Amino acid sequence: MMRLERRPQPSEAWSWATPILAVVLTMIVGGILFVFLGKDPILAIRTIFWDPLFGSFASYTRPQLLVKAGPLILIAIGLSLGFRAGIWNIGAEGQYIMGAVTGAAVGLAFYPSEARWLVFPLMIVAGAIGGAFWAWIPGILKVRFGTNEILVSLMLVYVAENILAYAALGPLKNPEGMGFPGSRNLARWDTTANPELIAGTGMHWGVAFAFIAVIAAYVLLSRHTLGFAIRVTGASPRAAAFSGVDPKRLVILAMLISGALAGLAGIFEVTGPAGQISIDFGVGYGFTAIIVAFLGRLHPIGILLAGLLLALTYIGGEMAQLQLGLPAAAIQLFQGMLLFFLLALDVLTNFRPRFGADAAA
Amino acid sequence: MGDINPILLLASLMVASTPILFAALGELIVERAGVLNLGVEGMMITGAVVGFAAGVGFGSATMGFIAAALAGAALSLIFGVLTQYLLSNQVATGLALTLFGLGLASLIGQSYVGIRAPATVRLDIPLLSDLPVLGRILFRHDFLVYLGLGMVAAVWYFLNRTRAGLILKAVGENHEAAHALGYKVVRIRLAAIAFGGAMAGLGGAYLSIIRVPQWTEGLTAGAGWIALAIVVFASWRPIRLLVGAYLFGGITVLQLNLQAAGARVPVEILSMSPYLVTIIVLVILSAGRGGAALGAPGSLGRSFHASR
Amino acid sequence: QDDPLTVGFIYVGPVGDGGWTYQHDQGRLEVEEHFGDAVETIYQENVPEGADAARAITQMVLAGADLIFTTSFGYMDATAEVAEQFPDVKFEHATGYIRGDNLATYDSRFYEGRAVEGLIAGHLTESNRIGYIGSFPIPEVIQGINSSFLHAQEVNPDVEMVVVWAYTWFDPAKEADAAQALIEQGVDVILQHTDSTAPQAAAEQAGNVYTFGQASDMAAFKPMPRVASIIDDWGPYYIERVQAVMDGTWEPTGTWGGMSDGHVVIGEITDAVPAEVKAEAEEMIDAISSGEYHPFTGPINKQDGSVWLEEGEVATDEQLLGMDFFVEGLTGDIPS
Amino acid sequence: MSEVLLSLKGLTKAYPGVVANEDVSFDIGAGEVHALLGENGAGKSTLVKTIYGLVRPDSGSMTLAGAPYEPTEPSQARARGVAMVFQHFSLFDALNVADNIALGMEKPPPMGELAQRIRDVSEAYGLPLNPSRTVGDLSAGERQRVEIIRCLLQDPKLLIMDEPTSVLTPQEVEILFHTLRKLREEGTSILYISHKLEEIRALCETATILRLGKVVATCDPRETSARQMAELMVGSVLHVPERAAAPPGEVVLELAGLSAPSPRAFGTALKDVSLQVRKGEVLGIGGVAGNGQDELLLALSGEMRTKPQMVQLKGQPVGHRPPDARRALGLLAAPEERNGHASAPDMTLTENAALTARVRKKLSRNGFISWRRSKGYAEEVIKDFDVRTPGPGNAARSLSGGNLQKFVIGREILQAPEVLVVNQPTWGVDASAAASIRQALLDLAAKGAAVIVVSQDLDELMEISDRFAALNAGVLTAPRPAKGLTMEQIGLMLGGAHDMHEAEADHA
Ligand SMILES: Nc1ncnc2c1ncn2[C@@H]1O[C@H](COP(=O)(O)OP(=O)(O)OP(=O)(O)O)[C@@H](O)[C@H]1O
Ligand SMILES: Nc1ncnc2c1ncn2[C@@H]1O[C@H](COP(=O)(O)OP(=O)(O)OP(=O)(O)O)[C@@H](O)[C@H]1O
Ligand SMILES: [Mg+2]
Ligand SMILES: [Mg+2]
Repeated sequence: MMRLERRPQPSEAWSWATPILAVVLTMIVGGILFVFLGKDPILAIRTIFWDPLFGSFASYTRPQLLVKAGPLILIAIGLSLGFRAGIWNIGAEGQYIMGAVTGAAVGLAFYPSEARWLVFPLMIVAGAIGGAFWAWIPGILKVRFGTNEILVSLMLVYVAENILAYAALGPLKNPEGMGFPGSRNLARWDTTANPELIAGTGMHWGVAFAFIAVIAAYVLLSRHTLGFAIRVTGASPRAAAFSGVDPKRLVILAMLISGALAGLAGIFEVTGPAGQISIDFGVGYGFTAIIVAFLGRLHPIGILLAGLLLALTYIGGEMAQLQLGLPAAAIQLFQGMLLFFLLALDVLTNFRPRFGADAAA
Repeated sequence: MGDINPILLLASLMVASTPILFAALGELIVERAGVLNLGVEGMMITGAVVGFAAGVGFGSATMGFIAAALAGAALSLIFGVLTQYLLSNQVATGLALTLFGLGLASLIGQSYVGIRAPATVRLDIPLLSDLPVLGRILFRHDFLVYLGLGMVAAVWYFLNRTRAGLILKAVGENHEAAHALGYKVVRIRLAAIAFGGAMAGLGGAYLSIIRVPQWTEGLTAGAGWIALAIVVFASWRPIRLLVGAYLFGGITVLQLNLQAAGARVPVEILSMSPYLVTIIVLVILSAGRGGAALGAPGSLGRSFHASR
Repeated sequence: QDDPLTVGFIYVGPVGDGGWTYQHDQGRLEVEEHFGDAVETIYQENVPEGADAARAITQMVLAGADLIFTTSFGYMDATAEVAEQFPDVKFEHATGYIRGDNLATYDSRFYEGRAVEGLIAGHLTESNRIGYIGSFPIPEVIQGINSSFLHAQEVNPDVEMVVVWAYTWFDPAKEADAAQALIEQGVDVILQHTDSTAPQAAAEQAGNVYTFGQASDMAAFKPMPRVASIIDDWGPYYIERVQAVMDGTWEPTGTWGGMSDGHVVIGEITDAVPAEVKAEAEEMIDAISSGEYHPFTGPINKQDGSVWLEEGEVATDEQLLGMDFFVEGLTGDIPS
Repeated sequence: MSEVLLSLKGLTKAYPGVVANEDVSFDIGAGEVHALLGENGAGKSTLVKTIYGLVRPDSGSMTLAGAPYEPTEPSQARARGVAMVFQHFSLFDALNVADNIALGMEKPPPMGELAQRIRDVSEAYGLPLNPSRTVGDLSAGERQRVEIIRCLLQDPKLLIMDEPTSVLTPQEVEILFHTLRKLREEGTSILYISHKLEEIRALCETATILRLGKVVATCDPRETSARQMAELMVGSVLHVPERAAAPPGEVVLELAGLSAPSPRAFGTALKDVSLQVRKGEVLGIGGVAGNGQDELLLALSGEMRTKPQMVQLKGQPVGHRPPDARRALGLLAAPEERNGHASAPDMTLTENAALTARVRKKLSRNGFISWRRSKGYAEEVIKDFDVRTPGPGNAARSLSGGNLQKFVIGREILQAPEVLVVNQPTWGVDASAAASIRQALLDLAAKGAAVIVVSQDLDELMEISDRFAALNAGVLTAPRPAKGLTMEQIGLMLGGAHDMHEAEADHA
């Protein structure tokens, strides 16, 4: 029998060791899964974890890690601020979509202008506003009517998806697209493109913003009174009110920030890697970012690492699919397992396991 | 063009709502025990594929449903062990469960694409099903539709009339106090989680065996998320849950009927209407309650660790 | 050369979707079977359109693919972009319109099959109401609706068509609901442009409702409610193109294959269809296959009564590819 | 003494880093009211949890009515006739009284019958209770009744009460004592924990005193003075608060017709509360819990906003100002609930210092908090108020109640407030810590600050107040000089007799 004993303070050592242990355990159990699927486990694991970083195409895949992790980190940082304060915005996917749609709409309104200095910044602002607005709705409904933000933000994802389909088929449809759904390609129009800032690094404006967001969130949470207000509200809402935090304002603020960051992720994605507004623009970044936020223990640095780790499994998983014929489902299973191990082992950070007779209870 | 026949509409919304109803009822019990399991979608789709596979394998829909319930419960226990013994974060673990379940389901389902589901019997309840109006609405469905309704009643009875239900509510309301009174918080929660998993599995199997009926990847298409939302919508009460599920299913069906009847409402608006109406109704309900507590269980989502 | 030719496929859904992606994968398997060790196929499923597509395609190039089929409209820009970067690799994009030196396009004339379906439906309906489950209002879907309506009307002037937009390519539960809604509106024949068999099941439950298999044969629902089907058969095209690469004769063509090329196949017409109707349908199949008949041959008016095609005029491919209107007689609006 | 009901032998229980109980042995006689005394953290709760089967001792044994007794869970304890009223209530707010009671019973009768029995028993013991009310709506006293009746319905042989009176009004304490005496007459033994030594003297026959987990003394409280007992607990000589008299100065805080609905679901609205407090003065506000004390504190701290004129600080209307603005002007507050209101339990003392002292101690600049300065301030509070903790980096929850209370009060006092409002400053705090907190409040007043002490402990209020007022159903009586008030007069004020007040408008 095992018994858990709460540590007086979280263990610093274990908080670093558990992720590593989790990855190792996932490799072992995942390897067994791959054997059952008739694949060479060592090769599969090398393909997933090693090749994207150091394999023969690493010069291509390394930057792609950033491209993939960028929006996840950007969204997760915003979500983590709300989550820390006990504000459950789980509709980032909708805010991401609305950021992309609004930003793209603003950009397309200027077609074929060449005033990049004006249009591109305007689009970024519009994207942030679009996302923030979509998050503001559950926020204001919560503050005004006491509705549950989990439900409202989730429902608004589906509404946003419908708006996206409408935009792709209607107002934003590329007039030169022969009637096919989807907007003009923003990445191929210099005025609106969000290209790599330094060639071959994968670093585009969205990734840059993600890094800025990590740093800003870190400073905010550790030093700024707003970050302090967020942390106190999460730890103890009444103590926060006593301290002078206005809970309603905080709800709105947290929703606006997380929505704006999700919207930014959307606009950078639509002007860069995705290129255009299409029916299938939303690929679940907003939901995956929730996982990233929690994997990173709602800590900015943790989120940065979690985003990169998840991106690694995505890209490595794609390579395994391509090179070894591992089905996409197996990769998904593998990712689920990785998350399970990370979450399960986290217990060691806060608790000390006791084994043997004295643990019998 | 055509008119919408309210009786037919009612009959089809009962069917349309059944998968969500099952999954949401299960989640309601889980949340009433103070646990937030966001893995409903993953458990549903696993139930769908395992139920389908077992149904095909045994040539019996009933076996399919039993297998689906077991599979859902088994999957949910991964979540249970992680959150209850290893005290992992419930939100993250639930999301991981969804990811895991989707992967597992498509892996299992690879050889079941394009196969027909086992036959099910529709329960035309004799005499009653021939009643002029009610007969068509109420008495011409498959067994699971009635089981779903029965489960609503059973869950209501369990929560409001039985001691076990009282204990479950107590554990969800204040786990410290329940522990102090000597209730086995973790064990009770595990049982609730397993029940939730079984119900989600049934809901999924209803889709793959009766509703659709076939196995394809992505079969549940977000029904698990809707089920979660309906629980909140119902403020954790079984009767309201039924109303919520029927409302949601009803609007979904109604918007298609409106289209079919040639109503001059933009399709985009109709298509997003189930979600908008859910929000609007929730706002009205919440505003009516003066924004006061929506009745969430006091310990919802919090980890419990007893030190002795 | 000794190296086998590596042929890659990018799929938008899982190979187990039983519809669009499934049929493309069947095509891939036909290629494997046909060429044996001379080719090696690789694929990646569930590739989202947009950001991830370009990466998936690039990785496929890096993994050594010589010829890559990207099988969804949404991959168009990504395919074009990667094709520019790797001039030595051949690319084929399905259902799009951008071509380049090493980028071909291909698509199928599904509307040809729809014409046959429309003819059968027009005969079979007793309520004179035919239902159509549309996914999204894009030209390909609109072609199908117009084509089937025109040919149903030809054999049954009283026929009406009820269109329901599901706003999804694939959501079995919603498709079942849509079919149910149509049935409740008195429809007794259902055509669909979504990929699951849920409408078949709903029709079977309802009893006297006819349906048609979509994308795949949906043979499980023979002979009723599924009375015929449109099968996307990509195998012949894939084999032909792989062969062309091997022979060094590959050109960046734009192929819009139909029944004549075997790209669109009408699945078995079951005995639930009266013999004389079946004969008429087969006649039409032959006429279309031989190029004798084009389903969009004038006179055809638009919904608002304006003339689209004069008597005897045949629609050009450009006209078809940009189709964004209903023909005369159809009710309801196209969304947006 | 009569025969022994429960005998404890050598009970030891260690937690990481602390031995909560060490070799504890004593007996409880049948029909005896036995007190368990000790400072905060002495191990009292741990011991009674052991008896109730919630904690398993590392070593030692118990016998109950002559038979070995080793409960591994509370149901076994209940089966053997042991019942317990918890220090922190074990109630479920969303459930009704009958449900709450049923949950604490092994085999509850059907609901209808149970409701009747609840009514019967509650009448019999003078603790009226409506079984169908939701517990969340009840006052602290009523909530405790639920706990007690839950025990009584099981005809316990031993009733354990962990600090039952810390939340009760004098009247409620009287009723409780009446009940307990009646139980004793019926032969029930009672193990009674309290920090209020006068109560112990009035009720108990034997007292066992714990210090640092060990039994250090046993005495007969009826023959031992409160002071002697306190000194046994602390192990040193006790200091009694003394006050340096200073003439009251000008009015600094004025409430003018303060009316406000409660922000909480089941709270009490404040109705036309008016008062004035002068520099150097201590105003005591008594009253039964749940009569608007929390709301008054919220209205003063700024957590609850009112019309500007309703709260005036140095003549300036501040009713609409948020907490930090009021702090800047010198109005500080310390709420009743130290864990989770006055402090965030999971945050460090440094962070908790920054919770309220940002403005006056200049712990933040341009929105950025200086953790160095915050830590310095936390250390200052720890040092000046003798808070026992390894350092400011420790979480607030790791402090015992008394020490956390000293920290909370010290944090406000060291900001040199012009007006300080405290609610229940010594709630559940042991005698020596309570004395030093009271002394600190008096010292603050002596330095010229106005102090409002809201408390249910009348002895405390009489000891430190210059003037006294009472809150009843959200209405405040006119303050009267504390000196010379008789118990009868106080009782009248607490009961809501406002006859000495100009007839107040009774609006909602
Ligand atoms: N669950 C626990 N884990 C670790 N240590 C504990 C636990 N419970 C109590 N302790 C330790 O045991 C000691 C005794 O605590 P206990 O709660 O019995 O004190 P107490 O006498 O009831 O105090 P108070 O008068 O404040 O109620 C404390 O110093 C505390 O540090
Ligand atoms: N789970 C725990 N882990 C570590 N220490 C604990 C735990 N629970 C309680 N304690 C310790 O027990 C001691 C006494 O706590 P207890 O809960 O009995 O009440 P308290 O803090 O003395 O205050 P109060 O009188 O208001 O209840 C504290 O020092 C606290 O640190
Ligand atoms: Mg205690
Ligand atoms: Mg205590």
